[in-house]
Amino acid sequence: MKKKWISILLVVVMATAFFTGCSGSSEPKGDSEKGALDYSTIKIGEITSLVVNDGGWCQATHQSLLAAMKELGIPESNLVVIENVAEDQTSVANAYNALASEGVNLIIGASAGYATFLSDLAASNPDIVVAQQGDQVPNLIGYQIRNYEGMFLAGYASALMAESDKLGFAGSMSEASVRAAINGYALGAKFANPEAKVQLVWANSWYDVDLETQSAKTLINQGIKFMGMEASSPAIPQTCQANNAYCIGYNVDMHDLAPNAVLFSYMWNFAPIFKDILTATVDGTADSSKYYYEGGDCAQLSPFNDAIVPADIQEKVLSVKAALDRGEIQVFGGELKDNEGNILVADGEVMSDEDIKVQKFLVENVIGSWK
Amino acid sequence: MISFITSICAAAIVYAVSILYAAIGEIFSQRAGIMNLGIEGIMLMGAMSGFMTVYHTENLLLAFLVTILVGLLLGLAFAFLTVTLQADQTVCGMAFLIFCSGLSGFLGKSVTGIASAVKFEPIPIPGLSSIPVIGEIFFQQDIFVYLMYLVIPLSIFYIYKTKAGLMLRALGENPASLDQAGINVFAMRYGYVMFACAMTTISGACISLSYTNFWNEGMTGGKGWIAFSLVAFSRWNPAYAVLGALLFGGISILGINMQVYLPGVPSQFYGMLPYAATVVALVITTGSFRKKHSEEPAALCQKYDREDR
Amino acid sequence: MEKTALLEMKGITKKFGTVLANDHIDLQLYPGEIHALLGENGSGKSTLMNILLGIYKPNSGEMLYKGEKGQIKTPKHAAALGIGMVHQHFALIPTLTVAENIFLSLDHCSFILDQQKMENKIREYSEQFSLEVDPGAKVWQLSVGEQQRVEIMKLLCRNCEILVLDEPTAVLTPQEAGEMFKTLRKMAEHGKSIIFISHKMNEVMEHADRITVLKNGRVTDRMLASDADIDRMAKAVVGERDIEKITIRSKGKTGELLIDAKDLRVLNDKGLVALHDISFQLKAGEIFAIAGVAGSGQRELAEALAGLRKITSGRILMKGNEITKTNIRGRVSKGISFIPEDRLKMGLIPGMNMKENTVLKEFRGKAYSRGGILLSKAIRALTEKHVSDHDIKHGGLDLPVSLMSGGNQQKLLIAREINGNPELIIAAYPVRGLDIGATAAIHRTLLEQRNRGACVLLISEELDEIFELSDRVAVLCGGKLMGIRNTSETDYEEIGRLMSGESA
Amino acid sequence: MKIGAIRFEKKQTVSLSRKVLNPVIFILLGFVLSSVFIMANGFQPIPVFGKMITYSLLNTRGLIGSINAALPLMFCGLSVAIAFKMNLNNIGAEGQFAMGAIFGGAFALYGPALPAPLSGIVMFFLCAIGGGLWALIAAALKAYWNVNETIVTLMLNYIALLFLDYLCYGPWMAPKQTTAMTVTIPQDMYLPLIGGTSSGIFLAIIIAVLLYLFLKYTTGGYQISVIKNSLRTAEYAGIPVKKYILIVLALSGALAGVAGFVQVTGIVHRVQAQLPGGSGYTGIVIAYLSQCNPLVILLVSVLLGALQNSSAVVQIMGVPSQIVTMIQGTLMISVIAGEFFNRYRIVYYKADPESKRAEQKNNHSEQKGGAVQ
Repeated sequence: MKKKWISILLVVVMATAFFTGCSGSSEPKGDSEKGALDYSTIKIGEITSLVVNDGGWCQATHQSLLAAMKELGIPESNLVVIENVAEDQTSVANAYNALASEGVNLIIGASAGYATFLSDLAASNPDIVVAQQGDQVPNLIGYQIRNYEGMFLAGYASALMAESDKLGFAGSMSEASVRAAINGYALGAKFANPEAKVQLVWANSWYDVDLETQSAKTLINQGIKFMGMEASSPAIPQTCQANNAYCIGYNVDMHDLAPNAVLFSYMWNFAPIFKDILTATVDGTADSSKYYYEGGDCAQLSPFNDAIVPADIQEKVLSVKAALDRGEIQVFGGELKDNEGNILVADGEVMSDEDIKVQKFLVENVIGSWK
Repeated sequence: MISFITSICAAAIVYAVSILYAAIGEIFSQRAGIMNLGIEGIMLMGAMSGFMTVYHTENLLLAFLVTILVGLLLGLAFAFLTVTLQADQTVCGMAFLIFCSGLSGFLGKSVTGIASAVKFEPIPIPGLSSIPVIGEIFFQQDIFVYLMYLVIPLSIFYIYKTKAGLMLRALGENPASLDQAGINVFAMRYGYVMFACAMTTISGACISLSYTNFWNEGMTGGKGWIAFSLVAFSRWNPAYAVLGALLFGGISILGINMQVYLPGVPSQFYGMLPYAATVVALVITTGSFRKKHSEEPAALCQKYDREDR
Repeated sequence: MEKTALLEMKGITKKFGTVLANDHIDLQLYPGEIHALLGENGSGKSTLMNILLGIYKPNSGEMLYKGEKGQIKTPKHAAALGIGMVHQHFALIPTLTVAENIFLSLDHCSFILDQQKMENKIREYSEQFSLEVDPGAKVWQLSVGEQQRVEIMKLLCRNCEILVLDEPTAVLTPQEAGEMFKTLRKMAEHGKSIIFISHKMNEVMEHADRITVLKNGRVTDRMLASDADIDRMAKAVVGERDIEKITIRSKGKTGELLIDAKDLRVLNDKGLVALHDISFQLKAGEIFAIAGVAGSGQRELAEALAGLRKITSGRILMKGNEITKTNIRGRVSKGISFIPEDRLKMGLIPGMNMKENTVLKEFRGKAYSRGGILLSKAIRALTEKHVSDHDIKHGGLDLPVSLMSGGNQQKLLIAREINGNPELIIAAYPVRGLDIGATAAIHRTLLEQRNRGACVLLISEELDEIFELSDRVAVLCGGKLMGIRNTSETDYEEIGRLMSGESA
Repeated sequence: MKIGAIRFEKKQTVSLSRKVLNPVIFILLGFVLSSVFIMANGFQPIPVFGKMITYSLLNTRGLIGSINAALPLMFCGLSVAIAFKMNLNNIGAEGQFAMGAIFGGAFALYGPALPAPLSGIVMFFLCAIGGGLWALIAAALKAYWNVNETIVTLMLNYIALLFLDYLCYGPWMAPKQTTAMTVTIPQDMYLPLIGGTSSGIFLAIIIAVLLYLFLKYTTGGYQISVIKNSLRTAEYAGIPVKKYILIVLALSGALAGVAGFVQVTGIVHRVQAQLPGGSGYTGIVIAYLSQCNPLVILLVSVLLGALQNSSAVVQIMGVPSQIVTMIQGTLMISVIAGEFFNRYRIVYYKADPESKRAEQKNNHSEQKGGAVQ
């Protein structure tokens, strides 16, 4: 009996020592660093919903941020990343508070779902600049990329290459930015071939290897050879490759995942935006009402897959891109109808950015429903 | 239309195979009286370890073996907790689920989001694969599918026609009587739990070595839970597990196709179909309005403690 | 008869904690003999056999088997040596077939099961020892007697030389028991040695060759069956102690009609008819016994009366009021109480404490709960009352009842069931597995209840108990009511005939 | 069971102090084991744990965060626990949570405007009803056809979450918004914050205490306990088992639905896709770790909430995010393994194997329970 109690006591003593020993060692960082900010002292916090090398959205954000920092000479060690932060208030608040207590100057919320929560938190602490992907909400610098410009080119290229009029699109979840990608792709296809139709299939998941595989298979079974995608796993390109179909990668350059199927990829390039935000933060000129809605270089395309895409098509795509950049082509320009027969934009007019951002429609030549 | 059906069938087979390894393994484990709720986590460990090996060595066979080894080790740990320490099987399963999903993410961090150079590719079987329809459905698959063609009859034969299978069935019904007969009940349970975990990791490897050549945290996306549900659904008979897996796979694939053929219904409702079908099928096959002797192993989830005898 | 012993156990001693279960026991077994181990429950018979089977290890003592010294380490080891046992609770797997169960017990059989070969082997033994079993039947479909045959068959298929049977006749009719002993004799003639455990002196005298009597873990007597007589055995079994003679047998006045059961038809768990349209009447102030072999429908009858089992057709009237469809709670409130046969699986909740077990039937009553809240003081008081009234020994009111001895558990159960003076007490095998002291106390309680004016429906498989206690006896066989007799006007032989299904 | 000179013997009773002390010891042991993983990653475990604890428990803001994170966990834990009190495995708290939020949300967003306290009360009950009804599907299948409730509740999770997705991405989605959320609920339905802490905590405490009292002191709790311990005895005693299956599973679902209520009115103030965020599954863990004691559930929820919340702060130190999940799993495994030592005592063999210690043992065999006589 005694032995038992002695052993228990021992464990308790050890454990107490273990924890008292550690509580002394973690004092909050002094705030001597405050004051003048420069590129060597700025501390940046990044909050992502998955891991930063997820092969998709988070990776694109992270790489863009690293590129911007490198350009400005900010050491990589100044960046603190918190991964796997769920899109709910408690998780976001917790990540924010942890970063705040670490003394960061800028927080980048890399998922649209953080917006409303970060907005409240940012109001309580104006010292920290918060930039947030997605909608424009109070107290946050908002940023978003006109992905439909890149996807317009994707659809254009697909339609040029496809022999049939029917193209496909594998979507993840019906969210505005996803719909923008779909509509961009469809309008691009129509630009190349007025008869082009885009069959849409939803996976109803942001990341599901199975469902994405099945989406691609379903499209291929429809006789579709070329498809666009808005998905994060490599399942769709790989399914295309296995079934002699082709697709346009999304988020990051997906060439290596399926070298025989990916024509090129649409890539998010936040680097110019981040560069601007970082500069403003260091200068002290950051304005929380600022909103970036960028196309052009931000809606980047990866290099073409020369083995598949003929040179003439490459040229055509590049020339359309130039026209887009110059504003000669308006993706959401009139006359524009949705696939339920409503006129969205009258002839000669252009849809407002507000409407583009929250778009709740699918354009005329998309087969499918957004609801 | 024919090509549509064959393609759905072929896809349903691929889907079914990826959960059947885990489900058949779990049938053995539950027949031995041990329930493992942590299948999802163990599958992730399988997917991660297999991919990790293939990424670094480009040797698929080695990856397959490493996957099995990882499964055996996890099984050993699970058996130690549930058989030797007689811990509650439900909590243990949950703990394994959490621990393994964390561990797989942690260990696999360095290879997340990168493709490996090789993966298991479909191997059309000469001759058989050119049979119309059937060839396309059954014989243009990869090694995991062909292996499953062996696993199904072997597991049924083992359970119902061999001495060891007989002992396994008795083990789940009444471990005390086996113990009295001088059979090492604990060793048997260790064996079957380890076997089940190895099968579960193979299911994981299906996803990272054959479905794709890619690893990402949580990439099994709930397949482990489906495999778990399949076990009771199958009434602990691998043959019914096969039917259940094909049904679930078929319906979920059909659900996506329905978006094309029957548009207008919000796609989430098609997503619900396989789960609703599972409930309905479960009610039909196991509901007690069918007067039948219950197939559930009587000792399932019961701690076996010699001193309680 | 100068043969060398096949097995010799010398000075076997086994302690459980402070209790000496076996105290220097010697036992010899010769080839081809039937050896009876006689003794009461708790006298150490089963412990000795479990040592022989390698389940327990003795603290001291040695064993010689075929002249070789050595300890039997495990049941497997015992099996390899050719020693096998039929336990009182069969170790069969109900979902498997007979053949599969036998396969399971074999150490050496091919990996792939040869069903045909096994069935042939079973048939061969069936004929040789007149031991009828259907190899293809599932065990859960078999009667208890058939299951016992499967157990014996298992030992034969394993080529056992020593067969140990623990209380083999407890579940059999006299006729079935006779058949079984014939089988045992045939096996002995083929050179097998048989040990059977029993507490019934008659059968021991009749069927054994030699008898060893155990009491409190010691051998008190050894004799050849031919030398045995009841007095000698009785003295060895119970010692010099006086067995309390039950004196309050005197019959009270005949009571009024309490229960009138008409054409009851009840199904068993397998959905088969367990009671074939039986009718009987119970009167207040009598003990009405139900005799019959285990599985003749007693359980279904008790459960049907208690309201636990649906009555398919027929009616039950209580004092003229229909209660056929009344649920359990309704019947409890009308004064029907039930002491079930399986006290730890049905009557009591082993994992809960005494207070919680005490209040099981009455917690809804005003005295023990108010507005859904349990009155713990009243419950404690009731428990304490039971403890003092029935002399229940316990380690504490807050400890689980699984820690109490069987006798005290049963006393608690009975105390609960007779609390509130019920009019009908259904007592199923109320003294099964209890020692003499507890048995006497419980018998006394039942008689007191009768004398108070309650009707006791006593279900028992011990004819001694029935003849000692009951006023009337009904015999069930295969779910049919074979007849009702006044106990004073019948004898063992008639009841035995009825139990085996012979009409009077 | 024997390993060398050590033998494990079964204990018949466990003292209260041991019951309390045992998990504490093994939680500490779990931390020691977890430090292996931390060291494997090149970090010193002591500062990491120190930071985790100081950040999430030992300062006000952290503690508030931990309590807020723990709120839905508490209700889910209670939900799982009450079902398990009757041996029912409800792994569907996740879906019942979602359904509760959907029912309550429908009222808050589209229902008639009611004066302030009343609207909150109505919403509370609607959330409970939503969760309860969802659980009732599994309950009815279990009670009447004996269909395995584990699988049914699990499948219903997927269906409920997809339905929530459908609403939040579709008809309920806020206009001018791109994320899968509804508009905020009317401000007068917000649960007030008290010093940053959601007042839902009081609701949790009240419900936990009520549940504790219910299980311990009422006839209902008593009957549930009888059913858990022995189904046959319950039937024998005339306890309506089927009715209790329906009631208890519905109550279990209702509690998970209330988790939806506190999350929507106290924290998020809107309905969003993936609202439960795994709380239902964590609830299983909490219920079992707390041995289904409602009061302990509150405490364990806060600890798990703190653990989840410390995920961020250890990442700042550079420790990978998955480590927190692993610590959680390690702690659970450690506590589960520790349970063994509640049931068994270790005996060190000396010369005489069945010496003094063995004599204390209450034993099996014929003499079973002989110790009391």
